Amino acid sequence: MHPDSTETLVNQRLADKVFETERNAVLNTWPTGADVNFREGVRYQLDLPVEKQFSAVMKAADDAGRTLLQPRAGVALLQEQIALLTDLQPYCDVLPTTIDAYTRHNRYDKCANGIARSREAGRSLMNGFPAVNHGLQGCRELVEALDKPVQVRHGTPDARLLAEITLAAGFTSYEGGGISYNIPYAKSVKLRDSIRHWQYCDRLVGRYEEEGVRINREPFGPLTGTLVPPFVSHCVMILEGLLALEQGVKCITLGYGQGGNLVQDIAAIRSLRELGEEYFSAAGYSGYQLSTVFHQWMGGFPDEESSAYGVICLGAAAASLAGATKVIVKTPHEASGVPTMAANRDGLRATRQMINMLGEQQKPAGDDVALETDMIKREVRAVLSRVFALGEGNIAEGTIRAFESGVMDIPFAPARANAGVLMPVRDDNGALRVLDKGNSPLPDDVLAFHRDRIAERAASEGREPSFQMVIDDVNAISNSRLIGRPL
Amino acid sequence: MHPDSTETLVNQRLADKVFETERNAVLNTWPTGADVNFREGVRYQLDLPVEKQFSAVMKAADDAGRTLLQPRAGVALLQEQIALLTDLQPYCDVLPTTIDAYTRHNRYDKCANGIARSREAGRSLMNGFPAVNHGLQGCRELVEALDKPVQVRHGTPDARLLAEITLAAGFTSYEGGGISYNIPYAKSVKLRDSIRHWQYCDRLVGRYEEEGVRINREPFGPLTGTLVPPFVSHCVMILEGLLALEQGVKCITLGYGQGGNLVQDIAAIRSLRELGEEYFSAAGYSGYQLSTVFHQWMGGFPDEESSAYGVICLGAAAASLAGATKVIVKTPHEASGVPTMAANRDGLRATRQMINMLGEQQKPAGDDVALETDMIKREVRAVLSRVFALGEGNIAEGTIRAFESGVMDIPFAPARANAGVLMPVRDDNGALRVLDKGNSPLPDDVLAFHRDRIAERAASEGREPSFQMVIDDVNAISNSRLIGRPL
Amino acid sequence: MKSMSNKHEYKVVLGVIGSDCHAVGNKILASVLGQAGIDVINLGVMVSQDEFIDAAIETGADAILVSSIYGHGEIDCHGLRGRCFERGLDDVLLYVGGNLVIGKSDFQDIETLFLKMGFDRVCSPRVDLHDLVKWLKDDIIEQRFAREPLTKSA
Amino acid sequence: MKSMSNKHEYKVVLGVIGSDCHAVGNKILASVLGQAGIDVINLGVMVSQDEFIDAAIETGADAILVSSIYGHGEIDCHGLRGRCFERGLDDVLLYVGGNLVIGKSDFQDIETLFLKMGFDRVCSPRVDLHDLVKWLKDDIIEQRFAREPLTKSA
Ligand code: B12
Ligand code: B12
Repeated sequence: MHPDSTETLVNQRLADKVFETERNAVLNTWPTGADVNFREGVRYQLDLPVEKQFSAVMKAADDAGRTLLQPRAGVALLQEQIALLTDLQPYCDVLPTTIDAYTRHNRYDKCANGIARSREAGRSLMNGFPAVNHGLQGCRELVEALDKPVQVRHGTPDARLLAEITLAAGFTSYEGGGISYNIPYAKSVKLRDSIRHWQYCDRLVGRYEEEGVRINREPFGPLTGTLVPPFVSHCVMILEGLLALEQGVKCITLGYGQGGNLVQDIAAIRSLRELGEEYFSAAGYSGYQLSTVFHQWMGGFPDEESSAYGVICLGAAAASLAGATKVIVKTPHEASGVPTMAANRDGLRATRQMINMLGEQQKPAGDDVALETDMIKREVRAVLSRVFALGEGNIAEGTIRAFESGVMDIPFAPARANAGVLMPVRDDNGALRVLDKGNSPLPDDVLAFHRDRIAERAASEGREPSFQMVIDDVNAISNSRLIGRPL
Repeated sequence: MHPDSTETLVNQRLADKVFETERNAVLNTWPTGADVNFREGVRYQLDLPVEKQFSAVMKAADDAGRTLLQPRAGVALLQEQIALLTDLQPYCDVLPTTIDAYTRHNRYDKCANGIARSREAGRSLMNGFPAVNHGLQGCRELVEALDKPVQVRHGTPDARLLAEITLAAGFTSYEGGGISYNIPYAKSVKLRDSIRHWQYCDRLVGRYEEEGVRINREPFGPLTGTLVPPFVSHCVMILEGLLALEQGVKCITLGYGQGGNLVQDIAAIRSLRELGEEYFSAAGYSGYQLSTVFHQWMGGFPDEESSAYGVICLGAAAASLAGATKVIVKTPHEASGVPTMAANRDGLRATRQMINMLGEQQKPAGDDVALETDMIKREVRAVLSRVFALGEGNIAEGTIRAFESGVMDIPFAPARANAGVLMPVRDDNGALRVLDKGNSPLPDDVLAFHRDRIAERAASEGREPSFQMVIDDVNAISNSRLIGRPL
Repeated sequence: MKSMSNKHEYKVVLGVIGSDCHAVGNKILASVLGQAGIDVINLGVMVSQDEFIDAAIETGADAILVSSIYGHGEIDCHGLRGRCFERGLDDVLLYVGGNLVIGKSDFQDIETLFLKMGFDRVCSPRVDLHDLVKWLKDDIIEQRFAREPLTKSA
Repeated sequence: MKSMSNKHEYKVVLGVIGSDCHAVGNKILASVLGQAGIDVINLGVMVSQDEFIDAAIETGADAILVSSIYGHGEIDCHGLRGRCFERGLDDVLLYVGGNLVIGKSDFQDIETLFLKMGFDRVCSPRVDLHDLVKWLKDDIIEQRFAREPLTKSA
């Protein structure tokens, strides 16, 4: 079933024959794969009412300048999952199904055990919904019980079987990508393999598109969720967007995880959309539908629920002021564990209040936002032009080589394929800057800008920037601060 | 005890003899007045450590550009009040003691009954702390049990006895004013009387000042808390500031209640401070200490606690981005009833998280903020110059005549002295505009600006502006919106 | 003396009891009830028990609508029904609404408390004002029936 | 074979168990323990029970520090102590920490659960890392005493 992991990857639409052969193998990796029939899946999708279609709902929001709300939610058992999403549905605009961590590593055997033990325990012992194990019928039962579009949210390097089952079952959006669902989520999966597997997923979505079914695709913007400078994730977003477009995907939502500095966060969402348009059209793609998603703070949360509301609401404010098409909502239980329905609903309600109150107000348009937007664009262009050069025009290979050489480098990522040298730190305003650029090819004047900003902070704290400063920043929001100042 | 309520009011320092005679009468209005001895009160105040002095703590915050947190809190019984404030103390920077509504109307007899019934019931049946009834010793016991400065927060048209007792007891800040504690809080108290009574309170503070004790004075900015356009409350703030300065007050905190539109709220705090400096120095005062306080949304709250957090956090954000010296914090119980300690603490924690995360970030400085700041200043100058003209240089009489003629007019106020014709409404961005100017002397081009903004909204809602639109705005935040759009 | 034929005539006294200054809800209630064709004698804020009763007697109102927002409702409303009887106001409807007690409480408990105190309806701040209008008109009609019943067969 | 004289030598195996990818806490733990003079064999994320045990046997570590952040801790840690015995690792210290179970739970319950499973210390995500260093060193010393006691009179 695995494509040969040493063969050169090309960024080209997978040939039908290759795809068909691979599909047979994929569907055979777990018994529930046998139920999938593409034609029948297309018919099922075509019958979904428009209000259950992710792409249509995203388009309407984007046209109206609205920001949609989406929670994360996944439990082990089907009936529990139906109950959970049914309860959350009134408080959000689009629904998730978050997949458990065993499925993410294709350990369907462990899932079977987890499901069994959850049944015994009478409560979910798993951190998500094992969709592959529940199979086509289980997933359809879920989709049919709900009134809003449902997306698969996971973190799976090889998500081919999961895609086949959930898309045939009526899910209308699929999160992830060959980089964003590998580097932050896996340890020893080759980038070559995960990119190739995601070409399959994208091609599957492309095939649905060709049959008139528009599936929304969302590369995972936040990566490790921990002090990721905007340009780092933006590069990943654009590469995954290009890889997806090539396979025939037509509806893409680019993501970004809140950094915490309002100006930088607004600039991040603006630059993300503009860079997306810039690179996608420069690569010759057109007729695609583009939108953005803003993730409320993805790093460590404060323990106290009331403090967590502060973090949630700042994220809601930033999403709204930035004009993101969608916001992914955290809960007051974030620091502790998978949230209950009530905690999830509470996060949504606080976010709704904030978005409703801010949504119709003027969007900030000061010089500081313009400066940060420009800075992010220059950083992204510098890195991506190196990636293109490394791949000699082949962005799939270029990406692999960029990670090998540290040209692309994601802070705090567990993957061996990642250099892990680039080190971010906050500046004196809390914006994310690069303390150690590792091997990323940022222009000298941009680096000087980062250095100066960090120096300002170092001066106001009376200490040298160091890894301790970075650790302090990692812990700061949990300790009810943004910047990890010494006490 | 009442100064003759028909005699002309002058804005002049009360003569010592007048003050002394009046004091004797005031202290005689309730038995606990007998315990007050000014000299001894001064000595007590002089012995307070600096960290219990409101003015010092405000100054330090203002110098450092920090925003201090303050809750509201008051219960019927002394030991309960001590316990409440002791518990809240770790979560805030400065403490309140909110006075009950009987005391606010000098109904100390009713307080006695309320205290007795609360003792029986074993829980507070009163909406605040009846400080006069608890007397000097009770109040001192409270002040001594705490480590932070304590302010009297109330809503009392005749707050002379309350001031005598609480200031002698070591409270170091006193909220209110002759306009702001009459028009929103009373029905038939003459403005002439309340202004005169507050001249007494201000003179008392001035006397402490002359003895080396700096008491902080805070006119009550939010007024009715309900859709009050910034210029309306700013005029009251500046007049009360001038009246206080004349009596020898040297430490003034001007207030403003959140309107909901971020740009307008930021502009409101900026213009408030700038206008304060402008008018106070133009009137020849100097050497005073000025700061600002931002009140989180003072109108109707949503019922759901999680939604209330959204409102609280937007207020926290606005306070911080506006650079207010202090923020008064609401609680998730706001819509329901006097909050428990836990609810109060939760509001503080959410606010703290937000303020800590935003406090060190860049302050917005876009053109939109500049435009609103300018607009508010022009509105205030137009109204105040009419007030000065009406008073022929005497702002006390000017104020009374301005209310009589509707030149000053506070929306939704219960006082008969208030015209109640001026009607605010939100524009299409949620900023507060004037729908019916009543008799307020706003310049034509300013009025045209308001009209145009309201017309934008009317167009986007496809209905004419009307009182129904105003009612919809009054209810909007409770219904999780900012603007009361038709559904 | 009101007659049954004149059934569109509804008259109520409205006000905020005690030392309570909350005026916003009062202004909105007055406007909504007025628009619904109810004749409102609005006493505004800070109304004593006797002021309510005086106005009701003077105008022959069908109902007294008491607001208490500031938390002293339990104390301020104490004995109002008894006082009505004392003053000879035997069959006036008594409604009460707002934030009736101190603190966040279960509304059921509050309702029980105030029903016991002799109120006919107890409303939370979340009450739908359309419902209120309907209840009020129904209750007034029913009250009149009780007072001057038509022939039983009707 | 470790000797008592060499009492500053502390050696621990560190890793995140199961299919768990949460790497941030692991990197911070490794850095803090290292700076505290503890020799850390860091296996990173996604470590199986046997990989922990292999590393402990290979390096003669005093303790195994297991993280579980993603919620499957209850399943993934099941039987670890037994497996240590099976593999002849009789007296290794077992620490576990992180977000050990699914959902927000009372930490006491979690502690009880994992102590029963044979762990020596169970830590919440809020654990102070200075405390951790202290406990770890004390426990290691004590463990060595238990294994090779000095003369009782010492
Ligand atoms: C960042 C993050 C991510 C990032 C991780 C990036 C990476 N590769 O590291 C991403 C986005 C990829 C991610 C993914 C997932 N996550 Co996550 N994630 C978080 C988050 C927000 C912060 C974690 C973090 O970095 N904290 C900062 C570090 C410094 O703290 P720490 O990890 O707690 O570690 C400290 C302590 O725990 C302690 N400690 C840790 N181990 C040990 C061991 C010992 C012996 C001792 C003494 C102490 C100790 O010391 C450490 C250093 O201070 C937490 C929630 C939170 N804490 O706010 C959720 C959280 C851990 N994630 C969670 C989940 C469920 C997932 C997913 C399954 C997705 C999902 N269903 O939501 C996937 C996991 C996939 C997988 N295979 O593992 C849940 C776990 C739920 C539970 N236990 O009930 C949490 C709690 C969120 C939630 N409330 O739902 N996540
Ligand atoms: C605005 C406001 C103020 C303004 C009032 C300005 C004015 N003059 O009107 C100011 C700032 C001056 C103020 C002062 C005080 N307030 Co105030 N205030 C509020 C606030 C935020 C909104 C009230 C409001 O206008 N709502 C909008 C209107 C439209 O709604 P409403 O008043 O609830 O009325 C509707 C319904 O209740 C219902 N209704 C009302 N009456 C009746 C009657 C009947 C028969 C029926 C059927 C229905 C009905 O219909 C109305 C229209 O829709 C509320 C909290 C909240 N609700 O969010 C606190 C609140 C009412 N205030 C409170 C208190 C305690 C005070 C003070 C004592 C100060 C203090 N200790 O905090 C003083 C009171 C002084 C005094 N003498 O009365 C408390 C009451 C506590 C309690 N019951 O346990 C509240 C709940 C805040 C809180 N959680 O602590 N307040």
